[in-house]
Amino acid sequence: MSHAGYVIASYAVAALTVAGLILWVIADGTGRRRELKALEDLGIRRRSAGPSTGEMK
Amino acid sequence: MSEQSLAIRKFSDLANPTRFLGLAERLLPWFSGLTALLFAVGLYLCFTTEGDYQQGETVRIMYVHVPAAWLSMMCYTVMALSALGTLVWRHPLADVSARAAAPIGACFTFLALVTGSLWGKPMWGTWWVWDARLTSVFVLFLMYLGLIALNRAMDDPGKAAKVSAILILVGFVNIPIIKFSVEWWNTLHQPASVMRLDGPKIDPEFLRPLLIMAVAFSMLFFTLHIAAMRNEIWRRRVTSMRRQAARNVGAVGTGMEGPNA
Amino acid sequence: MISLFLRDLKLSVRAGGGALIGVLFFMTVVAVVPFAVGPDLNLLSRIGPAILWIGALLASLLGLDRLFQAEREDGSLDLMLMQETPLVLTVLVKCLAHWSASGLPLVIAAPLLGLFMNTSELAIGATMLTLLVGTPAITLIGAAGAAVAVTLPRGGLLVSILVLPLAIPVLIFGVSATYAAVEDPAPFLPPFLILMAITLFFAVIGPLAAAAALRSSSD
Amino acid sequence: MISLFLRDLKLSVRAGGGALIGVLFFMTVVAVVPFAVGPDLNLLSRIGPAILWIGALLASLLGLDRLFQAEREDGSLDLMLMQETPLVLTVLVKCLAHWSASGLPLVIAAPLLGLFMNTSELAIGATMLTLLVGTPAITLIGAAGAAVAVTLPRGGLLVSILVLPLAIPVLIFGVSATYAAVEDPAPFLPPFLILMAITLFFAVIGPLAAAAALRSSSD
Amino acid sequence: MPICLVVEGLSAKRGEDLIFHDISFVLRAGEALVVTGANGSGKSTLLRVLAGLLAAESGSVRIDGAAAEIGHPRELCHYLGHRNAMKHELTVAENLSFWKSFMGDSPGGAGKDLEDATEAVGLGGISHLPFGYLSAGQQRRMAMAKLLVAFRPVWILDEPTAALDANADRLFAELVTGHLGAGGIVVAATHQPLGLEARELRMTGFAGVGGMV
Amino acid sequence: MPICLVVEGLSAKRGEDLIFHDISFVLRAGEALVVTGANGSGKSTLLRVLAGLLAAESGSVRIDGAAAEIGHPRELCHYLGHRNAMKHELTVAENLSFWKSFMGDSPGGAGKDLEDATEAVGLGGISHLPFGYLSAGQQRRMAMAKLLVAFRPVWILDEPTAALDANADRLFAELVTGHLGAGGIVVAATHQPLGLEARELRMTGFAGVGGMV
Ligand code: HEM
Ligand SMILES: Nc1ncnc2c1ncn2[C@@H]1O[C@H](COP(=O)(O)OP(=O)(O)OP(=O)(O)O)[C@@H](O)[C@H]1O
Ligand SMILES: Nc1ncnc2c1ncn2[C@@H]1O[C@H](COP(=O)(O)OP(=O)(O)OP(=O)(O)O)[C@@H](O)[C@H]1O
Ligand SMILES: [Mg+2]
Ligand SMILES: [Mg+2]
Repeated sequence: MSHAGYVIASYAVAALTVAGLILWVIADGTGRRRELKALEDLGIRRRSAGPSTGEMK
Repeated sequence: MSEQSLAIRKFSDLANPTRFLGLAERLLPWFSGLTALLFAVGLYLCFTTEGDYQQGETVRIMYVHVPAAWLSMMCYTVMALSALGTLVWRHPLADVSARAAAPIGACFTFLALVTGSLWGKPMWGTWWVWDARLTSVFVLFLMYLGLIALNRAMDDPGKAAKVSAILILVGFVNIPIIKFSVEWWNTLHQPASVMRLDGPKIDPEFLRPLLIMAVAFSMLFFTLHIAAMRNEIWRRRVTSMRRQAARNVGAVGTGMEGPNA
Repeated sequence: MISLFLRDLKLSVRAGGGALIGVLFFMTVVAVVPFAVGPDLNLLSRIGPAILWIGALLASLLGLDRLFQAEREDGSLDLMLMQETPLVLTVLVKCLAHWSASGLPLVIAAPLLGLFMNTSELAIGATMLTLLVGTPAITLIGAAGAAVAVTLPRGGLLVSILVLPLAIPVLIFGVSATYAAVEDPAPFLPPFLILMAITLFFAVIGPLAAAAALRSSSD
Repeated sequence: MISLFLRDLKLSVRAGGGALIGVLFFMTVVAVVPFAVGPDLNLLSRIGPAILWIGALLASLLGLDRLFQAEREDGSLDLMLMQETPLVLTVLVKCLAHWSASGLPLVIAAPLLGLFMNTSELAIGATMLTLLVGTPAITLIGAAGAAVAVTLPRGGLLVSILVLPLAIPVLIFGVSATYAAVEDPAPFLPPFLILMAITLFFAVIGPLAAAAALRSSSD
Repeated sequence: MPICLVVEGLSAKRGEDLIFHDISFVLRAGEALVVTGANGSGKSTLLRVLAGLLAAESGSVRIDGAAAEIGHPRELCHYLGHRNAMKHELTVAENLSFWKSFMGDSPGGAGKDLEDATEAVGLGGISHLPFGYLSAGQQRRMAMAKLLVAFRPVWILDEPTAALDANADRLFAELVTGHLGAGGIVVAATHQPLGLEARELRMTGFAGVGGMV
Repeated sequence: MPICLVVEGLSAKRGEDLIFHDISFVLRAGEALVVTGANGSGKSTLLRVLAGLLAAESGSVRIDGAAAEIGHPRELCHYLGHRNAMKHELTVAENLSFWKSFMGDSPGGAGKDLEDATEAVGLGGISHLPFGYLSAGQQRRMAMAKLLVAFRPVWILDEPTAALDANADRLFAELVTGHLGAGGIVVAATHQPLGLEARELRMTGFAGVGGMV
C-alpha cells in the first residue's frame, strides 16, 4: 500500500498555502510602500508642528 | 511640553517602531535566505529517507503535518504573549505583533488540518472524527479566523487591540487542551512521541528530517511575522497620514477661521 | 430600572415582533430535520432534544446584535453611560428584558416542537426546564459579544461568532441534562446543577464584561 | 450597472470582511452540532447535508437585512429611486452582488465542512450543487423582505419573518434533492428541478416585489 | 429649448394629515426658488414630492421642454437631502465615479469630470481619501460635488448649507449661480439666507397653504 | 454652595492623533462657555471628553461644590449630542418619561414635568405623537425638552441649534438664560451665534501630533 496520492496532495497543499502566504505578505508590503510614497509625494508629513490648544477670549 | 507627555515620549522611544523597521530591513534578507536553505535540505531528506514498514509512504506526510501543527500552537503562544504585552505593558509593538501573527497562524493551522485529514483517510479510513485533538485544533482554526475578522471589522486599531487581546488570552486555554488531549482522552490520534519529558521515542531515521523541517517552518514563521509586522506598521502610518491629509486640506482650504473670529 | 425594563419590552413588542421571529426560526430549524433524517421516529426522538437545543441556541442569537447597537445609533447609549446607575445594572436589566421578549417565547414554544420530534413527555419537560435555565446564560454572555461588536457595521454575524464558542458548555450540559432525565442510569441533577452554575456565572461575568466593553468602546 | 455591481462587491469586501464573517459563522454553526448530538459519525453523516443547508440558510439570512437599509440610511436609496434605470434591474444587480460576496463563499466552503460531517463524496457534491442552485433563491426572496422592512426600525428581524416561510420550500427541496442523490430509490432530478424552478421563479418575483415595496415605502 | 418646471395645485399628506395644499408655481430656466418656513411647516415634504420620492395627494409636477422624452420628471432632477448618499468605506473618487456612471447625464448637458468637480467645491487633491476620513463640512461639500459630476437640469436641495461655515456658503452660492446661468433650475429649502437672488416660497405650515412672496 | 466646573490641562486623542492639548478653564455657576472653531477642529471631541464619554489623554475635569458626594463629574451633566437619544417607535411622552425616571434629578434641583417641558420648547400638546412623526426641527426641540425633565446643573450641548428655525433659536436662548439664572453652567459648541452672553473658547485645530507608529 503506497498511497502516493495522499502524500503528493499534502505536499502540494502545503506548497500552495505557503506560497500564497508569502505572496500575500510581499504584495501587502509593496502596496503599503507605494501608498506611503504617494502620500509623502503629496507633501504630508507624519509628525507635524505642535499640538493645538484652545484660546480663551 | 508637560511632564507627562515627555514621559510618554520617552517610554515610546523604547519601543520605537522606526527602530523596528530598521532592524527588520536588516534581518529580513538573512532570515529568508536561511529559511530557503533549511527547506532545501529538509525537503531533500523528506524524500530520500525510507518509508515506514507499517505506514508505508504516508509517513512522509508527517514531515509537513507535525511541524505545521507545532507552529500553529507556537504562533498562538506568540499572540498570547503579545496580548499580555498589550494589556500589561502597553507596548505599542505588541498589538502590531498579535495582529500580524493571526493570518500566519491561520495558515499553519489550516495546513495541519488538511495534512492531518489527508493522513487520516489512509490510516484511519476517514477524513475526520470529532475527537478531542481534532476538535480542539478546529476550534483553534476558528479562533484565528475570528480574530482576523474582528481586526478587519474594527478600523480603529487601538480599540481593536484591547478587545482582541482579551479574546486571545481567553482562547489560550485551548492550547493545553490541544497538547494534552491525546493523554486526557483516548483518541485515534497518536500520542506525543517527540516532545516528551523523557526524550523522543522515535526512530532517528524519521527524527532527522522531522526536526529539520520543524526548524525550517519556524524560520519561515519568524520571517513572515517580521515582514507582516513591518507591513502592519506601514499600514497604520498610511492611515494616520491620510487623516492628517484630510485635516490639512481643511486648514489650507476655506473655513480655517471660526465664525466669531 | 423598571422604566428601562418596560421601555425595552415595549420596544421589542412594537418594533416588529422580536419574539415571533425567534420562534419562527426555531420552528424552521426543527421542521427541516425530519426531512434530513427521514421519517425514522426512533432516531428523531433520540436526537430531538439536541435539535431543540441547537434551534434555541441559534434563535437566541438572532436579535442579540441590536441589543446595544440600536441604543448607540440614536445616542441613548451615551446618556446611559453617563448616569449614576452602575452600568452593569443597566446591562443586566436590558438582558432581562431581551430574554423576556425573545428567550421566554422559545421556552414556551419548545413543547409543541418537541411533539413534532416525537419526543416523550418526560423529555419534553426536561427540555423545557433546561431551556428555561439555560437560555438566559446565552443572552447574558451574548450581551458581552454585542457590547464588543457595538461599533461594527456588520455586528450581527460577528456577535454570533464570538458568542457561539462560549455557548458550547451551555449546550453540552443542557443536552446532557435532558438526556439524563430520560435515560435511567445517568443522574439528572449533576449536569442540571452545572447548567445552573454556568448561568449564574454568566450572569456575573456577562454584564461585567459588557459594561467594560461599552465603556472602552465609547468614542 | 456594472459600476453598481462592482461598488457593492467592493463594499462587502472592505466593510469588515463580509464574506469571511459569513463563512466563519457557517463553520461555527456546523462545529457546534457535534457537541449537541454527540460525535457519532453515522448519525452525523446522516444529518450532515441538512445541517449544512440550515447553516447556509442562516448565514445568508443574517446579512440580508442591510441590503437596502444601508443604502437608505445614507440617502443613496433616494437617488436610486429617481433614476431612469428600472428599479427592478437595480435590485437584481444588488442581489447578484450580494450573492457573489456572501452566498458563493458558502458554496465553496461547503465541501470542507461536509468532510467534517463525514459526508460521503457523492453527498458533498450533491450538497454543493443544490446550494449553488438554491442559495440565490434565498437572496432573491430575501431582497423582497429586506425591501419591505427597509423603513422599519428593527428590519433585521422582520425580514426573516417575511422571508423564512418562503425560504422553507427552498430548504426542503434542497435537502431532499441532496438525499435523493445519495439514497438510491429516490430520484435526484425531480426535487432538483423543482429547486431550480423555485430559484427562477424567485428571480422574477423577488426583484419585482422588492422594487414595488421600495417605491411605496419611500417617505 | 429652455426647460420649465411647472407645479400645479400640489398638495401632500404625511400620515393622515394634509401638510400643504394647492401649491402652484412655474420656474423657468435660470430661476431659483427658496422655500422657507418654521420647523415642521412642510419644506422637506414639498421637496420630496417634487423629487418624486413621495406621492402627491393631488396636483402635478411637470417639466416642459425637455430635450428628449422622459418617463418621469424626477429623472431630470438632482436631490440633495439631509444625508449625503456617499459610502464611508469607499474613497471620495470611488463614490463620485460610481454616481457619475450610475446616474449618467441627462440630455442637454454633460457632467464635469471628478477632478474639476472636487476643485469646484474647494477640495481638489484629496479625492483619494476614504469618505469617512473627512469632517462633517468636507463631507457635505463632496456631496455637492455630486451635483456637478452628473448633469441634471433641476437641482432640489434640502438645507444644503447646514454644517457649512461662511466661506463654504459663498462657494455654494457661486455653484448655484453658475448652474442658473447655464439654464438650470434650483429649488432649495433653508433656514439661513443663501446669499443668492431667488423667489421665495413661505410655507405657513400645519395644514396652512403656502404663499408665494 | 454654588458649583464650579474646573478643567485643567486637558488633552485628548482621536485614533492616533492628538486633537487638542493643554486646555484649562474654570466656569462658575451662572457662566456659559461657547466653543467655536472650524470643522474638524475638535469641538465635539472636547465636549465628549467633558461629558466623560471619551477618555482624556491627560488633564482632569472636576466639579467643585456639588451638593452631595458624586462618583464622577459626568453624573452632574446633561449631554445633547448630534443625535437625539429618542426612540422613533415610542411616543414623545413615553420617551421623555423614560428619561425622566431613568436619569432622576441631581441633588439641588428638580426637573419640570412633561407638559411644562414640551410647553417650554414651544410644542405643547403633541407629546402623544410617535417621535418618528416629527420633522427634523421638531425632533431637535423635543430633545431639548429632555434637558428640562431631569435636573442637571451642567449642560453640555453640541450644535444645539442645528436644524432650528429663527424662532426656535430665540426660544433656546431663553432656555439657556433661564438655566444660567438658576445657577447652572452651560458649555455649547456651535457654528452660528447663539444669541447669548458667554465666554468663548476657540479651537485652533488641525495641528495634530502624529502619535506612535
Ligand atoms: C485532521 C486531523 C489531525 C489533526 C488536526 C492533527 C493535529 C496534530 C497536532 C496539533 C499535533 C501536535 C501535537 C503535539 O505537539 O503534541 C499532531 C502531531 C502528530 N500527529 Fe496529528 N493531527 C491529525 C491527524 C493525524 C493523523 C491521521 C496521524 C497519523 C496517523 C497523525 C500523526 C501525528 C503524529 C505522528 C504527530 C507527532 C506527535 C509527536 O511526536 O509529538 N495526525 N497532530
Ligand atoms: N415620516 C413621517 N411620518 C408622518 N409624519 C411626518 C413624517 N415626517 C414628517 N412628518 C410631519 O410632516 C410635517 C412636515 O414635516 P417636514 O419634515 O416637511 O417639515 P420641515 O418644514 O422640513 O421642517 P424642518 O424645518 O424641521 O426640517 C411635520 O409636521 C411632521 O410632523
Ligand atoms: N470617531 C473618530 N475616529 C477618529 N477620528 C475622529 C473621529 N471623530 C472625529 N475624528 C477626527 O477628530 C477631529 C476632530 O473632530 P471633531 O468631531 O471633534 O470636530 P468638530 O470641531 O466637532 O467639527 P464639526 O464642526 O465638523 O462638528 C477631526 O479631524 C476628525 O477627523
Ligand atoms: Mg426638513
Ligand atoms: Mg462636531
